[in-house]
Formats: sequence, C-alpha cells, structure tokens
Amino acid sequence: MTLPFDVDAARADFPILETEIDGHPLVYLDSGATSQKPRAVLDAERDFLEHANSAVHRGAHTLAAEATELFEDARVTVAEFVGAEPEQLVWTSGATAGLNLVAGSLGYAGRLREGDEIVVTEAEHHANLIPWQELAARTGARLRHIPVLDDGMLDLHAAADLIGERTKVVAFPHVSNVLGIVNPVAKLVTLSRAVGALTVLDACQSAPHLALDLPASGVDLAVFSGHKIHGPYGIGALWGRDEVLEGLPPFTTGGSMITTVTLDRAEYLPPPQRFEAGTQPVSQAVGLAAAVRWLSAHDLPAARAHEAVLERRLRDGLRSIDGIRLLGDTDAAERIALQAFAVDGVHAHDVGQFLDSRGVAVRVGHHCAQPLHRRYGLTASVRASAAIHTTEEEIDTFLDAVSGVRGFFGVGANSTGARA
Amino acid sequence: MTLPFDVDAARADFPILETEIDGHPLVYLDSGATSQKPRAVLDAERDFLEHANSAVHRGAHTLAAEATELFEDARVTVAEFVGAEPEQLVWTSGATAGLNLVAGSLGYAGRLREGDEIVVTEAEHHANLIPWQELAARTGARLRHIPVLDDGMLDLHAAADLIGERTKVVAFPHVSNVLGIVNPVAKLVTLSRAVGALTVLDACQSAPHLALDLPASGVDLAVFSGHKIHGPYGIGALWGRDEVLEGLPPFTTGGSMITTVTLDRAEYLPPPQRFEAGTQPVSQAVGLAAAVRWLSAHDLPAARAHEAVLERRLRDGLRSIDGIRLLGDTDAAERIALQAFAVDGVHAHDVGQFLDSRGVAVRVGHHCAQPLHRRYGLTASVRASAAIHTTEEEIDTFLDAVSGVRGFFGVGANSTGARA
Amino acid sequence: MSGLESLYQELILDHAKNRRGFGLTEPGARSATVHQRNPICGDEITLRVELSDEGDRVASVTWEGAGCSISQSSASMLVALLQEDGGDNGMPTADADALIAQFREALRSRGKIPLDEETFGDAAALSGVSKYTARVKCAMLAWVALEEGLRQA
Amino acid sequence: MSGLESLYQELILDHAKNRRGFGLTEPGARSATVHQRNPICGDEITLRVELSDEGDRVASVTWEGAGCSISQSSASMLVALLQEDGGDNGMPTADADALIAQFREALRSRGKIPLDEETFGDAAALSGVSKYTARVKCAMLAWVALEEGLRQA
Ligand SMILES: Cc1ncc(COP(=O)(O)O)c(C=O)c1O
Ligand SMILES: Cc1ncc(COP(=O)(O)O)c(C=O)c1O
Repeated sequence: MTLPFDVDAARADFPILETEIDGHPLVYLDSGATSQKPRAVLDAERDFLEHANSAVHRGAHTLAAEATELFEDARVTVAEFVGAEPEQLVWTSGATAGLNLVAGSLGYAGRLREGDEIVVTEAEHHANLIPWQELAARTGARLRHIPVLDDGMLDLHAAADLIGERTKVVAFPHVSNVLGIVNPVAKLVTLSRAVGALTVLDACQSAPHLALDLPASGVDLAVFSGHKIHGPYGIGALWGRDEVLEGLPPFTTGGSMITTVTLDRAEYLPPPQRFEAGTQPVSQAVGLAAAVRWLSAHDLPAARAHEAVLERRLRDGLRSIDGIRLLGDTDAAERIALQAFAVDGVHAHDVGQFLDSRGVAVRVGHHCAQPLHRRYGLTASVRASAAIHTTEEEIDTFLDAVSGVRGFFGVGANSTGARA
Repeated sequence: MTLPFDVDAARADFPILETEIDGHPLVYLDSGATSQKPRAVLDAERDFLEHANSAVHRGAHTLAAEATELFEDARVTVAEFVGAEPEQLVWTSGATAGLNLVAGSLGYAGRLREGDEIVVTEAEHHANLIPWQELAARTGARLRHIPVLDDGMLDLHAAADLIGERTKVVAFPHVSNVLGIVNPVAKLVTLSRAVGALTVLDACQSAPHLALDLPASGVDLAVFSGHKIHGPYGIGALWGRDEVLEGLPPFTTGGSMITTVTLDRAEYLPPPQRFEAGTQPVSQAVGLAAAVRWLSAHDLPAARAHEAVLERRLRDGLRSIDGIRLLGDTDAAERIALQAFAVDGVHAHDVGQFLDSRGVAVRVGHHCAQPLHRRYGLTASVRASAAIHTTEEEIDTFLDAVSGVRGFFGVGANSTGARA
Repeated sequence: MSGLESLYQELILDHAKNRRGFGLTEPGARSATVHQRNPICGDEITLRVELSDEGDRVASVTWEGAGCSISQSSASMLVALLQEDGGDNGMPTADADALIAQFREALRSRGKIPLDEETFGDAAALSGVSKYTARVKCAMLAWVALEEGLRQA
Repeated sequence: MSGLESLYQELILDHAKNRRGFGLTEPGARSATVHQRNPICGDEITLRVELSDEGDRVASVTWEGAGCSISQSSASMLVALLQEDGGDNGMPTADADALIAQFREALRSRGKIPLDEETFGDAAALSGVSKYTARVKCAMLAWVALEEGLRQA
C-alpha cells in the first residue's frame, strides 16, 4: 500500500504559500505560468553565491574549481532527472531560448528549403510556433498544423495525412498549457520517424508533473524551463540525441564554446558547450539541480496520484457550475491538473479579478496560445493550474469562488441580489 | 574635500569575502571574470521569490501585479544607471546574448550584403567577435579589424583608414577585458557617424567601474552583463537608441513579444518587448536593480578615486617585479584596475596555481581574447582585476605572491634555493 | 465597500452592459478610425471620432470592441462624458485632450488622485481602477484610442 | 609538504625543464600524429607515436607543445615510462592502453587512488594533481593524445 502524499510537508517548504491576499490565504493556482520555489532552491543558490561563486571552466583558483564542479554536477543531476546523459543536456535561458536555438540552428545549417514542411499543432504555445513561422519564412518551407478536435485531442488522422515525405520537422507540446491533455508522443514519433522527420518536444508543462525519460520517448530534441519546475528563472535545458546535437551548428556564439579563434574564424567545441555561448547562468543551474533534487526526494508516484485527485476535483467541480465552458474537456486522455475555462457573460479578466479578491491566483488571457483560443471562438480564458503543493481544500476554495462570479457580475439565473 | 572611500564598509556587504583558502584570507582579484554579489542583491532576489513571485505582464492577480511592478521598476532603475529611458533597455541573459541579438537581427533584417564591411578591434572579447564573423560569413560581408599597438592602444590612424563608406557596423569594447584601457569612444563614434555606420559598444568591463551615459556617448547600441556588475547571473541588458531599436526585427520569438498571432504569422510589439521572447529572468532583473542601487548608494567619485589608486599600485607593483611583462602598459589612457601579464618562464596556469595557494584568485588563460594574445605572442596570460571592494593591502598581498613565483618554479636569477 | 466592489461599482457594470456609443457610424468627412489593442489580455477597440466641420470640436464618437467590463464601461463612460459636457456643438478638441491627460494622470496615480464627478461624470466611478495597476490599461483603452483619433482626424 | 609542493614536486619541475621525447621525429611507416588541445587554458600538444613493424608495440613516442609545467612534465614522464618499461622492443600497445586507463582513473579519483611508483615511475609524482580537478586535464593531455594515436596508428 502506498501512503498518501504528504502535501502539508511539501507546502511547508514554500515560504510564499504563507502569503495573505486581502485577508485571504493565497491559493496559488498559476503554477502553469510560473511555479513557486521551495526553500531548498533558494538556499542552494544563495549558498553557492556566498561560498563558491566565481567563473566556471576557467582559471586555476580554488573557488573556480568549486564553482565548476557544482555547475557540472548540476548538469548531471538535471540530465538524470530526464533520463539523459550530461553531454546531451544544453543549458539555455529557458524553453523559448531552447526552441529558438533549434529552429535558428536548423536555419543556419541550411537544413530546410523551399518545398519542405514543418508540422506543429493547433495547440501550440507561441514559443513553439513563431520560431517555426520565422524559420519557414526565411527558408521558403511551409508551416502546417495538426488540428485540435472539439474535445481538445489532436486529430491523429489529420496528423497521419499531414506528416509526409516533405516533412522535415514535427514539433509539438507534450502537454498543452491550455488543454492540460498529455499528447500521444509515441504515435507522433512513429509517424515522424517513418518519414525521417526530426521531432521536437515542448516538455514545459510535463516536466513538473510527469516522469520523463526523454531518450526512451523517441523524440530527437526536447526543451523545458527551470522556472516552471520549481527552479530559478533564467535557466532551462535543451536535450538532444548525441547525433542530432552533433549535427547542429551553434545558434549563438561567443566565449566558452570555442577551441581556436582567429580574427577571421572560430572552431567550435562539441555539444553541449557548442551551444552555450558566454557566461552561463551558473547559480541558476545549481538552483535547478536543487529543484529536481527536491522533487525527487518525494514519493513521486504518490505525488502524481495526489495531482490526479486534484485534476478530477478541479474538472468535476467546474463542470458542475452553471455557465462554465471547459477547454479540452475529455476523459479519453491522461491529463495534468490544469484547466482552462470560459465563464458565460463574464470576461476572463473580470473573473480573475474576482477570484483574486478571494485570494485565488489564476491566469487570464490567451496564455500565449492565440490560435487555440481562436479555434474555440475565444480571445481569452481563465486557467487554474495546480502543483505538487496544491491541496484539495484549495481546489474547493477556488470552485466556491468561481460559483460566485456570475452572480457578482449580474449575469445568468441568480444575477440580481448577489451584490445587494 | 572628498572623504576617502570607505572600502571596509563596502567589503562588509559581501559574505563571500570572508572565505579562507588554505588558511589564507581570500583575495578575490577575478572580478573581471565575474563579480561578487553584495547581500543587498541576494536579499532582493530572495525577497522577491518569497513574497511576490509570479508571472509578469499577465493575469489580474495581486502577486502578478506586484511582480510586474517590481520587474518594470527594475528596468527603470537599470536604465537610469546608464542614463537611458526604460523603453530603450532590453533585458538579455547577458552581454553575449545581447551581441548575438544585434548581429542576428541585422542579419535577419538583410541589413548587410556582399561588399559591406564590419569593423571590430584586435582587442575583442570573443563575444564581440564571433557573432560578427558568423554574420559576415552568412551575408558575404567582410570583417575587418582595428589593430592594437604594442602599448595596447587602438591604432586610430588605421581606424580612420578602415572605417569607410563600405562600413556598416563598428563594434568595439569600451574597456578591453585584457588591456584595461578605456578606448576613445568619441573618436570612434565620430569616424563611424561620418560614414553612417552603426556603432555597437561592449560595455561589459566599463559598466562596473565608470559612470555611463550611453545616450550621450554617441553610440547606437551597447551591452553589459549583470554578473559583472555585482548583479545576478542570467541577466544583462542591451541598450539602443529609439530609432535604432525600432529598425531591428526580433532575433528570438515566442510569448510576450507579440500582439496578434495566427497559425501562419505573428505581429510584434515595439521595443523593448519585441526583443524579450518568453519568460524573462524576472528575479534576476530585480537583483540587478538592487546591484546598481547598491553601487549608486556609495560615493561613486570617491570609489572611482579608490579604484584609480588600486590601478596605479597594481601596475607599478607588477612593473617592479623581475621577469614580468604587462599587456597594455601605457600611461597615455584612462584605465580600470585590471592588469594582464605574463611571467617569464612560468606558464600562466602555474602562476595562477601558485597565487591560489596564497589565497589569491586571479584568472589565467586567454580570457576569451585569443587574437589579442596571439598579437602579443602569447597563448595565455594571468589577469588580476579589482572591484570596488578591493583594498590596497590585497593588492600588496597579490604583488608579494607574484614576486615569489619565479623562485618557486626555479626560473630566473634567484632560482635555486627558493624551495629548499 | 470592499476593494472589489469599489473597482466594480454598479455604475461600471451598468455601462458595461448598456454601452453608450457602441456600434460604429458611417465614416464622415472629418473622421478618423483607430484600432487599439491590449496585447496582454486581448481586449480591443475600434473607435471612430468625427470632428465638427471646423475641426475644432468632437462631433461624435462611436466604437466597437470586446473586452473586460472595465474596458467596455470606460469606453461607454467616455462617450457619455463627451455627449454630456459637449452639448449640442460637441466638446472642443482641446478640452477633450485635456480630459484624457487628466484621466491618465489620475489612473496612473495608484489611488492618489481621484477622478472628480464634476469633471468626469460617470467615469469618476473608474477611480478605483488606479489601485489595480494591471487594470489601468483596460480603463485607458478607449481614451488612448480617442487621443490617437484626435491626432489623426 | 604543502598542497602546492605536493603538486609541484621537484621531479615535476625537472621534467618540465628537461623534456623527454621533446621534438618530433620524422614520421615512419607505422606512425600516427595527434594534435590535442585544452580549450580552457590553451595548452596544446602534437604527439607522434611509431609502432613496431608488427604493430603490437610502441616503438617510439615524440612530441612538441606548449603549456603549463604539469602538462609538459606529464608528457615527458610518459615518454620516460614507455622507454623504461618498454625496454628495447618497446611496450606492448595493450599494456600502454592499460596504463593510460589506470592513469586516468587515478587522476579522476580526487586524491583517492594514488599512482604507485612501481607502475608509473616518475609519473607517480603526478598523484598530487588528482586533488586539483582543474589541473587533471593538463596532466592527461599527452596521455589522451597517445591513446588517440594508438587507435589511429
Ligand atoms: C569585454 C567583454 N565582453 C563580453 C563579455 C561576455 O560577457 P558574458 O559572458 O557575461 O556574456 C565579457 C565577459 O566575459 C567581457 O569581458
Ligand atoms: C507549453 C509551453 N511551451 C513553452 C513555454 C515557454 O516557456 P518560457 O517562457 O519559460 O520560455 C511555456 C510557458 O510559458 C509553455 O507553457
């Protein structure tokens, strides 16, 4: 028998969760935008800066040796967390930077040309869409997309038709940051491999919630962001298969990624250094390692089970409230505890403001996914997203607040009287 | 009468300066590589993460509003520090990223073509060299360089010949990270303006030591790194004139830099957001603002005077030791307290190791400036670089250690017996 | 009155439902049409301003758009203010510009400068917005559009 | 002996000054020439290995290069070791490979595995390097070059 997940113990590690908003305890349901940092992460970074800080990979002095070791140990730790070898893990400033690196490098390498096709999904975060638009525009390649069905699932029949011999790249989110649905990675990889297309996985929303084994997943490249996985801002990682990384030229250039430089030309180091131009976010790498160590110290299967309970409660609760429309409401797929929705007659911004007055922090807007919102006839939605530290009571507080929204704004059945 | 700079008070703000190395107090003379962070910076970042952390520019909730305010206030503070308007200040992950942004964007914009010329100096850090090499290679433009004279000064006669009507970009360091000499910005700007070339200033080494007024300097664009100016890793800034930034397309793309996105195309925000794709290093921006606030809280003219004393003591001291060769040894220019040198008969790496055993941390190697080292017939040198917290006694400790180097390694006059 | 209720006063919710000036009129001889968008939340407005024949008065303002109740009611209140204060001849453009500037200053004051009812009419109910920095842009949307329209017309 | 003195033993400084095998011989029938570089500090070495006619023994190793005293003396000590242990016929390539592997393991052990004099001769003086992680690459430079050379020759 597995013990239930001890969410209170996890909560105690987050100083910010003690915040009060307008006299209400903070209910932080915006982890999908950026996650909170446990004390272990704050301490690790501070400890590094107070005791070991100095330039890495350079110089013979003691601090530099210590800093270098901590920095490279961090790479090992984070690589292990996603099942990878340290040489396959490139530090980036975040997922957006990682995706730009891949698209930019493919462009510089001349790997795409007129007639080629790049396939993304209709559920893309702008970070995994616009870099491909730009690459397509620069190379003459065509950008196509796998449609999303009404229930939020990817249209795999369409995918099978779209991914063909012209396809050079297939980029898709592991979990959409609006729909919360886990996409069928294996199926998309099979389709892509059959035509020799490179697969790029946006693992931003899965990394904090699912066990990742990137090499086993079959994709060629993947990215995620530190700040979404309880780590610092300004750090993230690009993972790639050895032979894929080796085939990519650098995207940005500068110090620490070279062997020999003359005034006219430079020779580059092998991956991962080839892609790490300039001073790296060293203390942030140490902080990110502390974050994945903090996560891994928990009983993760129990934590996943806890999050699954939150997911059900969130979705069932919203379904039972009048005038709520869920985005990506399906039971046919695995999901994370993240749910976007629209409230009939009340703009998302107003919903967010109302929830805030109850201490509930959610995200409102298009969540950097305008095409997906347009597909559902919306310009904005409200999104609640949980984390490992979220409690069932918090979900209930949120649901209770949502039930009051239409009344407050004078919309729907019991519109009058609510504010009397 | 100005009071002398209170260096002890400044030192007390740096926890790491209490470190002992092998029983010796740490003498940190590697600030040119990366600077140490005062407690105010560590506290500001932690405070942000414990009390206000959340996604900026998004969502209506209280934390998001607080975070956004702190983030944008940071922009105002850092912009003011370099005499600029906040709209002219683009956050980057560091100077290298800023230079790649400029070179990459100019490339995407098609602003360079065959026959055009880009001018840099022989004293360039790789970060301000290789991006231009790559841009030249991609566009067919020619990369040329202003030579460095024996004493480390730029050859301005050559510059006047080089900068001509084909010149589209002139990029140069405000202060070389090897020579420590302040370059004649105004003269280079005059030459560049006369031919309509864009000027790009690498202010990495000047930002921590000189008062900057970027708009008044006459350059078009400038970059610097947070981690060299007592701020966090993973943050830096690109400054640009309004009309220059407006003329540049984005280099990287993603969330938060767009207005309207469809599956096929995106419209971009004006600067600075246009260049800030994805989640920004928010806590680091707050930390960097704390760093410049910490600096500005001091009597800066007194601090500069203090650093000038260090500079003289450092250079005079090294000059008086046998078998030492200084790089960029001139009295004809303003300088910062940074000095690179070679020890006759002892490799830089060995010098560094010896100094480390006395607690003295210096940088050894090519300092990301291979062409400059080659110009002086070296592959590596030793570099000592001071900061606002460096004392005269520390310089003396360093000099005393350097005097022992040749003896220890059995080189030079009194080579025997030194280790007996 | 809680913070939330001072932000969403009844008057605001009323204007958001019964929007004055909603629906664009045909463009006239001296009209300008401006599109403004808040990229953060997606709110947008298309505002058309028609000047008097002499070009020195605001003859009419109409608009269309979608957004939160603050942005919608603010546009509606702006139209009401122009109609009420402008009378039959329309408000002098200089006065309109001055009002916009004053409105911006108050909204950016973080609650320090209230909007007085004498000057701003119903729009004075938007005073509460200035404490919510994230919402200031919502309230400004129509006013910025008008400012731009006056420049173009 | 201080940390520094255990790192820079007299033997090391001697080898750095009187470098065994320094100066490349003409390439022979079964030789390979390898260039190795430490991008961090700029140390470099060009090492030439010549095999016996049968290809199973190391007939000679010569090298040129510049770098710190650790990298220079390590190359010199490597040549000395091959000459002394190999005798007139030269060391079997399999033994050389084994030595390199053992050397690497010791240097990466952070001071836990010493290099014994029996096996490594003068090179045993490099034991102290393993505590200085930043210098391990310096000491390995020539050995990695030889490893690569044996693969190519
Ligand atoms: C003169 C100069 N330019 C550019 C850089 C690159 O800065 P960063 O590594 O922080 O991107 C440095 C420091 O490494 C430098 O000293
Ligand atoms: C699915 C997805 N992809 C990409 C990103 C971009 O990540 P970042 O902004 O950290 O670069 C995000 C988050 O914003 C996301 O949720």
